[in-house]
Amino acid sequence: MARQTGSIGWFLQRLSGGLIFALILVHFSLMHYMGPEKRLYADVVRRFQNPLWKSFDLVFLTLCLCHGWYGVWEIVGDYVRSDSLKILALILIVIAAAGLFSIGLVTVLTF
Amino acid sequence: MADTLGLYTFKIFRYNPDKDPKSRYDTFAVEVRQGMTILDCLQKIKGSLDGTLSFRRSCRSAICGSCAMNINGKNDLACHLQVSRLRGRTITINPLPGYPLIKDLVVDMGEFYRHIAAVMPWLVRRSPCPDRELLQFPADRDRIDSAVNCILCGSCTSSCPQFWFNPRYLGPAALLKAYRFIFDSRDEGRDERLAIVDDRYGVWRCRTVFNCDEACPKKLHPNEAIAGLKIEALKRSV
Amino acid sequence: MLHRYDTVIVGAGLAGMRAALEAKKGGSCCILTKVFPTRSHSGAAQGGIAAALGNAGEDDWTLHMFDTVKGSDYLADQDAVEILVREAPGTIIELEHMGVPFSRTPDGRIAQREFGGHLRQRACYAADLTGHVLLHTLYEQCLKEAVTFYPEYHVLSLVIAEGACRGVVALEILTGELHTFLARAVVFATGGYGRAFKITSNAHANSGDGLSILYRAGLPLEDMEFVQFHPTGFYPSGILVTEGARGEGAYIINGQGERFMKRYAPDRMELAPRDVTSRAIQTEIDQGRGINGGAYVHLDLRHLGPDKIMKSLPQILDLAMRFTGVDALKEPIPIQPTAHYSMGGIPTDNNGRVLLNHAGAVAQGLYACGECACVSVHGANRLGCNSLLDAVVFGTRAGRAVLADLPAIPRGDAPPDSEDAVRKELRLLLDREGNESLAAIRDDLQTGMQKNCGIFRSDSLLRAQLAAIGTLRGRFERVRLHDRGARFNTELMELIELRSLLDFTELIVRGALLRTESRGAHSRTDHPTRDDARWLTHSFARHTPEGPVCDYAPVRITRYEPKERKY
Amino acid sequence: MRSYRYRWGEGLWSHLFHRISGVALIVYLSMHIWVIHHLQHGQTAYDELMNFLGNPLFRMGEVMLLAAILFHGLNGLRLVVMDAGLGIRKQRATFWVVFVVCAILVLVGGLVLLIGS
Repeated sequence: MARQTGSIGWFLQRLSGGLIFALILVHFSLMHYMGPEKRLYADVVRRFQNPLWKSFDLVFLTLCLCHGWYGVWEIVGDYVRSDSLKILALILIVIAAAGLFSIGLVTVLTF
Repeated sequence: MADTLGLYTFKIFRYNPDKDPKSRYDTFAVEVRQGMTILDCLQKIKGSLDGTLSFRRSCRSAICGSCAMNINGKNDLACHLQVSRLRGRTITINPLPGYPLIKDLVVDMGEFYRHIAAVMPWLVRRSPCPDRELLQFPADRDRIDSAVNCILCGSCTSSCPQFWFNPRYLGPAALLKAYRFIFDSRDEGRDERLAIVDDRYGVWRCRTVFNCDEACPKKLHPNEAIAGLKIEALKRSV
Repeated sequence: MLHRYDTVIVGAGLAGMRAALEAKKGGSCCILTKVFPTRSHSGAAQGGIAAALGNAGEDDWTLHMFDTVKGSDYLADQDAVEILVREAPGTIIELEHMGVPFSRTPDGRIAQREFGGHLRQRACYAADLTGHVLLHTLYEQCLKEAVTFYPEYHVLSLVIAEGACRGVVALEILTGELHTFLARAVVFATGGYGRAFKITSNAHANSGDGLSILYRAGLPLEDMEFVQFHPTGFYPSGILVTEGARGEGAYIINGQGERFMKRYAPDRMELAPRDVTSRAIQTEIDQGRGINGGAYVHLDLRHLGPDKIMKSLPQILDLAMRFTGVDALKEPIPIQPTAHYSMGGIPTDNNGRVLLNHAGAVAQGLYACGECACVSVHGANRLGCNSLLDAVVFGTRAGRAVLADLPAIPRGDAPPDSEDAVRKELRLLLDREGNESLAAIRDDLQTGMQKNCGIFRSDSLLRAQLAAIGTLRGRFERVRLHDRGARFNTELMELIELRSLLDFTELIVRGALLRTESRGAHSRTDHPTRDDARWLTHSFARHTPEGPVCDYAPVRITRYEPKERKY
Repeated sequence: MRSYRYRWGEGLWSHLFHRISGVALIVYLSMHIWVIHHLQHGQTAYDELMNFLGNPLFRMGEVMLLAAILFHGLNGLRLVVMDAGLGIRKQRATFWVVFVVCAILVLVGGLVLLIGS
């Protein structure tokens, strides 16, 4: 196996982390601190219909899934010694990430 | 100068694979005088209480790096740590974590040395050298100053949880050594050496736990070197 | 177990590794060392390595040579000194090209500073870690050239067949197994023996094992009575404070607040050679002018300013705090003279070939370099910065001599019983019953040597010490070990080292007793002057059943006739 | 056989908390995505679910979520800054800064969350 660098993953992880932190502050304060009506069905759906919010949510979703599952993959890399277990973990991670992404995508795009 | 500090209890890790099914702790009471180091106490125990106690030591002036061990939970050199600096009357001594045990406080540092050797730790010159010295300005020399002072005691790598889980990880000492040459203004082997470091068992295995910086008895900062290497390795891939 | 190499080198300090880099060019080569290479005591050298580079004012090799010869109190062999100083600048450049990170001048050249006994700024340095960076650089070069290391192998004896040295027998410390290393050339680079004294700057490992091995094999040892006491060791540990501190301008102050060196060396003050400065300090202490009447004086750095101290002496700053509790930026450091360097050792010619006797016959296949060897370039007193230079220059020359000689040395076989005698000896040491403690005997030996054979010596003190060593030998026969196992038996190692100490301390004392003059580091209160008519000679102590006997050979003088020595 | 006895310092705690909070967040994110997906089934299904999630146990969970987000985020920023080579010698101090800022925000934010319901 060729030597694997981790430079790009390392860099993107930090980049995405910074972005997510900014986005999550917006998302979390909106949902939890701007009044209970923000969590009502009508309000949520209205936001999903706005193209700006739609792209916000899509970017947020993508970044979170990438950052999170890459993080899990790094943890696996740190503690799992056996190559076959690693491959198994990678497959599961990819399935989970892809599955969650499709569910999220469907939710955001439906409205 | 000969003021006594009183009686201290030394709780020392003991294990001889030839005899002992498992490790244990032996306790020794030592009358400590002002100015005595941990190594002085170990010598005293070995000389008058139990000659079988095994540990490495040589220069006793904090430059050879033989006597690195885990003292009250932290890696340090036994020879330069004054007993009076420690809190409490009981001192627990363990071997350096993460290396295979040989006997008592002696560990097998083969992996550590192999990792040092793996980063091409020598000056690479392709262009011919002049008759005189290669010039190097003080600012360039300063850049490698702390890396040059590493004594290879192994404290840092031994304190790194990433090394505990992955003995293949080069570890802070080897990365510091790589830094010492990559950032030496006279060196011409930068690319090959960066390629070695830019690996998932190289610089990217570091999780910035900072144990290494705290463990270093010479107050060096492997983490700063590793941060520098990460940036260089990143530049290389983009 | 049997190993075959063309060259076997014993000791992985500066000299041994430098020799290996040469010898490797002529065939297979390995280094046996009882501590891992970078743990060798070369690394503890702090101040610098001398060479007339002229980077800090005019300098040339003749000036370096004169300083060295005068420093040696005219006992150095001048042809050897000439080799040392002429090869010095090239050696430094070569080391720099290997990667040694020397401190630099503002225009990028190797920086040089003052040192005791050198009348020019001649010491190339890397802060106060010069030996450390040299040692690590040479280790790295050995890695690059794929020199084979056997770390933690303790060499115990020579393999001799048909009058030639054919290799060595070594103990693998990890397993307790014996190994025979057959070689066409054997190079000893085993370092010094500061551990013979109670207060020493030397490592625990510096027990002079190499000397003892050769002495036991019937070879002579040269100029053993000359032991250097470094003026500045921390009080009370004796750990080294570099002469570079004084090179940078530090003062030595007695209990009356006086820079007393003005009474001993008015021209050079603190930068007089080490023998002069150590005697001065010891005299002040003996006459009650230590600090508060105690057994130490002060080394004062404060006027140098924090910037200079932190830049040039960072290690001293750290060690002073750790070993004396003193912040050297704010307070003076308590210091005392400390046993530091052995001028004497295994006699060699100018190419590292070991001499069989005082007449100059050369042993086949046996070489020595570094502190364990006596070329002799240091004579009765070594100048600071000349020891690292000696190790590298004569390490290189010994390696080259091996290269030149190898084609003429046949491959031999080991006698079938090469390991038997050693195994028997070890068994004896391990199984011995008795009630003596190894640590107590060692302590008594060191304390006695310090008191009776230290900076000042006299007939009565030396005779007392000779008798004491005899008693200690008897006690040694009754040492009972706690650790009788094979695995990493450090207690057995200490016992073997103690045996070495007992072997050659007798030679130091005997040599000192016979030499009825004061010269360099050898200072007799009952014979306070130098006696060139009778004692401008090297001593060669050899083993006889009745005890050691000294032969003498004249000093080789080429350029500088002995004169009165004043600083 | 090897020894692994070591005294835990700020760096190790920060590393451990970072990992735990990270794993917690990815678990939460997965549930969150699945929950929001209920929008698909119309208002009734969504309201029922939100009602269910309104019970005190889940409100406490939200405080924990806030804590995880804040610690993982702030400590992440701390690590990014140090990866850039800045403030490495101050890593213990910055850990405590992150910890204290985190604690205050969780306390204040948590109270608002609990009272706001």
